[in-house]
Amino acid sequence: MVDSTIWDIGYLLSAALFIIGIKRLSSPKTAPQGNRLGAYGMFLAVLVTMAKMFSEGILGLELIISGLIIGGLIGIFMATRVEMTEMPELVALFNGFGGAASALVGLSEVMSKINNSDLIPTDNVELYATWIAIGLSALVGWVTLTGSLMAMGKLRGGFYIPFTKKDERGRRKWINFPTWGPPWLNYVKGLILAGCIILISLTIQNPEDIQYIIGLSVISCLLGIILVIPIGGADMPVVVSLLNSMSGIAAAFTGFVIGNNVLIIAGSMVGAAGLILTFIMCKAMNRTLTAVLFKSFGGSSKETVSRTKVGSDPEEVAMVCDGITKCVIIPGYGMAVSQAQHAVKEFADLLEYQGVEVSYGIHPVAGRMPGHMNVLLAEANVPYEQLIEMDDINSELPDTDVAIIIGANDTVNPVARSGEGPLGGMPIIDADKARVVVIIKRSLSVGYAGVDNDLFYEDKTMMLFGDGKKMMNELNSAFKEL
Amino acid sequence: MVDSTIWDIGYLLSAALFIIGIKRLSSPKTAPQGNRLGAYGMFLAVLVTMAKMFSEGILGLELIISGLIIGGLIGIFMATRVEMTEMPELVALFNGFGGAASALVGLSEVMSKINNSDLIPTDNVELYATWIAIGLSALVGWVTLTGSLMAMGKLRGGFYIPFTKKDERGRRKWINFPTWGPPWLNYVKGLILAGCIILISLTIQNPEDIQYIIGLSVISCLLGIILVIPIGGADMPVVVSLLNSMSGIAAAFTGFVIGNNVLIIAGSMVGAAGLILTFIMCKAMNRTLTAVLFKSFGGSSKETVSRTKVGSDPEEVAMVCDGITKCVIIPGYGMAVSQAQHAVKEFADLLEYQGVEVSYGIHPVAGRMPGHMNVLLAEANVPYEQLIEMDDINSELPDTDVAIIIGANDTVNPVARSGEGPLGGMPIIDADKARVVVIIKRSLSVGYAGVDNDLFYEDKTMMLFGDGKKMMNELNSAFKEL
Amino acid sequence: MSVFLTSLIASITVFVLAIFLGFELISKVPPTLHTPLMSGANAISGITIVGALFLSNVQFNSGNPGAAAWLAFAALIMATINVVGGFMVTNRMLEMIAGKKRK
Amino acid sequence: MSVFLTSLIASITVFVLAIFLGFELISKVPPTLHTPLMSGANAISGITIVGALFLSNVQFNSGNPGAAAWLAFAALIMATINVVGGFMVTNRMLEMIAGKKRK
Ligand SMILES: NC(=O)c1ccc[n+]([C@@H]2O[C@H](COP(=O)([O-])OP(=O)(O)OC[C@H]3O[C@@H](n4cnc5c(N)ncnc54)[C@H](OP(=O)(O)O)[C@@H]3O)[C@@H](O)[C@H]2O)c1
Ligand SMILES: NC(=O)c1ccc[n+]([C@@H]2O[C@H](COP(=O)([O-])OP(=O)(O)OC[C@H]3O[C@@H](n4cnc5c(N)ncnc54)[C@H](OP(=O)(O)O)[C@@H]3O)[C@@H](O)[C@H]2O)c1
Repeated sequence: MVDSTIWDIGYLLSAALFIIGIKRLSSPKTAPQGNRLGAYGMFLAVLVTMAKMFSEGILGLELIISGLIIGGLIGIFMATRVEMTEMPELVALFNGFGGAASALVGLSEVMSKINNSDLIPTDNVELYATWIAIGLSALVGWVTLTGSLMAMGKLRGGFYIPFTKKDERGRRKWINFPTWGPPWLNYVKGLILAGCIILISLTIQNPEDIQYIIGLSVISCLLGIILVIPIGGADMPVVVSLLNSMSGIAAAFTGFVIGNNVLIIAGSMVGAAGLILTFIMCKAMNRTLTAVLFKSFGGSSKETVSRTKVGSDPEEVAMVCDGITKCVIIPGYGMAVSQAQHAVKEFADLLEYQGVEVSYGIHPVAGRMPGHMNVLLAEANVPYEQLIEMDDINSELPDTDVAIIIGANDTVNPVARSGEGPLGGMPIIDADKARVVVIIKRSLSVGYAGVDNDLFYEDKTMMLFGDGKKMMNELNSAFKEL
Repeated sequence: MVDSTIWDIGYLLSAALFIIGIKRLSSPKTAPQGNRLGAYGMFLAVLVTMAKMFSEGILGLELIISGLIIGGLIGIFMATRVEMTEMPELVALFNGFGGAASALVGLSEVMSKINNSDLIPTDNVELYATWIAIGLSALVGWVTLTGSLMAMGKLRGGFYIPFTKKDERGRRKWINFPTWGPPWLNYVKGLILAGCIILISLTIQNPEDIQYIIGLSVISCLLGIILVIPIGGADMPVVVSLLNSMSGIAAAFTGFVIGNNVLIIAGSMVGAAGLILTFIMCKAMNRTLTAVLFKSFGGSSKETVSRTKVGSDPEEVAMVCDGITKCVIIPGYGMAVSQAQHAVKEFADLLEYQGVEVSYGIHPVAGRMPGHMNVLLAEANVPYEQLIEMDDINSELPDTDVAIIIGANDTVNPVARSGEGPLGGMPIIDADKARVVVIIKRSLSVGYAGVDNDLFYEDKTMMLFGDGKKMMNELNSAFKEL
Repeated sequence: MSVFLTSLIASITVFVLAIFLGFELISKVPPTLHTPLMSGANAISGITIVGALFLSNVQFNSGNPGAAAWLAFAALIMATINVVGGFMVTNRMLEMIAGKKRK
Repeated sequence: MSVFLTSLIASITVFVLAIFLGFELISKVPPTLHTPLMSGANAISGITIVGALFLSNVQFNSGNPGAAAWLAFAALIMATINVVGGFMVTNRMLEMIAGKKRK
């Protein structure tokens, strides 16, 4: 008697751990603890499940253990091998797996019910409820899988085609991930969604027939692809967050299917929290969710650059920086790619040693994932207080002698103020308000959103062309030699 | 079939209304809507219950309807008749009723089970769970009742003894509500609590015996009294909030007794939210909850005032206020008692007409209930922006020409800064930083906490002795005649 | 028995979730709203009226209404006062704060 | 049947409460934490691992493990990757942000 409820208490405890875990994850100081609490909760849930299975008699133990080990090893391998810059892709991939797992559980449940037709509920309410839950978990789960895979590809920007000829630097052929979305695609999305709903109702009318649920799975996969393909890579973090919310919902529906509360609690909580996070992220990028989902943006049509600008050299820049009182460093994606953060920190130390006031202007969407710059600069031991958020740094920039932009582009592009084009309306860091602007990047070419940048051509702007880390190191030596 | 679940869906809906209602109640703009949502939720819950009872066959309909009508009429009568200043007392009283109702429901359930011994569960788990829930709902419910009644008496300050001889102003004999708490009382509380637990376990061992549950009720009532008697009246809002939290918990336990989810949800939610609110209020009064509960404070030993101070007259004050640039008005309990808010507003208008910058300094615990001053001043149409919170007004006071204190005392008493005595450590409004201080009150006597106030005797202080409203009106006429 | 336990666990689950929810719902409340919030929450805790209704009905149905029935009846009246009076007085306070309606 | 309905309603109650709770839990998140929070929440949504475990067991128990069993097995592997990888990668991100551990 007690046996059968002790499990439920265990599950309740693990749900509580999830709740506290998510709560803690949303505040800087407690976040690591929050993550750990979540992991404990999950461990507890798995433990309870195993114990329950043992008590009920388990047969496929070897297979189950091997499944856990295989999955665990793959997870550990992926999580430890990934580069910092590739983490968002990895999160998208994991998320897709989660969605697929939920869908597969539903599918497997249906198949076993069909094999053993006694299990198909004869009562209408139960049939409806169970089959609707199965259908929804399949729909949401498969959309999550293909959507997440698409998002991963877009975050990566493209991929090397295997087995093609290597070029002189040993790389295979690279193709960009497509972004394609004519306006009529939105109708197609609506049609497929309607098709899904029809298929779900068909599964209910023919509960013994597996083909409808397979059809549902196929078109749900298609829906995931079509939903994400028109969305520009710059919006991917938002999309991944939304898909994360969906994978939670899929898990909750699976909970209804197998009648387990911990799935329902954890799943629907993640679903709701993920949705809120999606809105928070949209706000940080100054976009609305509908605009992200239904209007394509970014990365689609790159402008060609026709104007030219003469570059400066490190010595010149070092001289300009000599004897100033206030310097703001504005990092962007280029700093991440070239891993220049340590060199940047060294440069800041040199300036500070001279008594210059140095701070960093952090745009909320600089880089390729939220918080990208903070993570990198923290890695280079930059004190937290020097990382200033956009709004605060903007009020300081008019008094700034030199603004050094390293590998940033869209986030300082004045064209955003005009309110038009792909960047229109995005808040930017007002680097152009500083007395002198130094921009370190390899060329005059465009950034993520593919828009030319007038700031490069202004008189007060000095371009320092080259790889971010290399140029920062040269700048440091030049500065020391002064 | 559907019948039996439609009710549950109704209850779920009403629980959702409660959730949204509480959420909205905590923010100024949405608060009225939040209250309405809560009321709709309650209406729905009652409606569903009645419908369910009808469908199951109802017998005592006349009695039930008359119970609802009697209770409703009493509630309406009390809620509409009460003076603004008496609202906290009324809330305490309602709260006590809520707690008592929960306890009575549990008691009634036990008695019916004892009358019909088939209903006493034979299964141990069920017996334990049900009887523990009944015991706890009785304990918490009765403590809530007597504790709330005590809190009500303390908020009122005391009461007229009926049938005593009337004095010349037609009032009967008034006695102060006692505050009494030697340190050993804390041990008594512990002992009674232990007794309650023992009695609960006895009820489980003798489920047919009513006397234990009655004993539990009696000593729970005693516990409520002993818990509140040592606490000073100034801390009553915190106590009422805590008791409110407890009445929620009592309702939740009752939900376990009768097996109804909406009671569990609404009750435990109110319990938790009430506890958080209690902490928020403690923080606003700069007290810890343990200090409030286990160390008596305020109103216990009044100091006798021996010093004297010559009063000013309205003409003198009006002259001082003429031609200044900045005036801060600091209202307190005396303004509420004398209903002087309209006269204060008129005075502020006169000053503003002359170009004086007027603002109001609102101490979080000025008056006798949280937000007391805001409510009164809003009633007198004072614009919301002129009501400045303590911390903000304190940075303005050093530049203030005249601070007018009307009926406030503890909240401007500089002795609080010393960190000792009943007021020790309470943050105050720094009225003594203003160039001139005008204090309007009837005498030099003490305020709520019973502490003498050095501010009265400072050279820059002008005392205007008299009833708040009367003096403000005289000040207004004097000002007009200038 | 097992049914009772299952429903008990379900109730405890709901209880725990609602407690977490209650803690989260309220984060920052301006002092002006302390009293109305307290009063509104108090009115909601009058939900025990549902229990009082049920018991009144059960007890009066049981043939000879004894003490148990009258206790339930008393509970009903008290709970109703709490609910009706609570929401009304909260409403009055809020109207005053919002300054929409004056005496 | 009635038992199913009762438990369905109980599940829906839990569902609704958890959704409200999820909405309340997250109010303000600094941009630095967007990615770790997303990643941590994602790992938690891998709770479907519990379902995968059950079904694997049921299916393999059923005598001849067919397609259904292997689907469950695939679900188990995927969910485990999601869970283990998700918590680990979140941990790595947070350690970097906290700056405690460097490469
Ligand atoms: N943070 C997020 O959540 C997120 C996620 C996805 C997308 N986005 C989008 O990404 C953009 C971020 O703006 P951003 O200003 O940080 O970056 P950006 O606009 O993408 O510009 C990055 C610049 O760095 C330069 N660069 C690349 N590699 C470099 C290297 N090795 N050394 C030096 N420079 C290098 C590139 O110019 P060269 O080629 O001339 O060197 C490029 O113009 C925004 O449009 C944002 O919406 C943000
Ligand atoms: N806000 C809350 O939640 C709350 C609740 C309960 C208790 N408290 C406590 O109450 C106190 C509030 O401080 P406070 O500064 O507002 O008030 P106070 O310290 O209690 O002082 C009020 C003063 O008003 C004067 N007064 C009384 N009737 C008057 C009338 N008709 N006309 C003019 N003056 C009159 C009294 O002096 P005379 O007798 O000389 O006129 C008294 O000294 C604090 O100690 C606080 O902790 C607050």
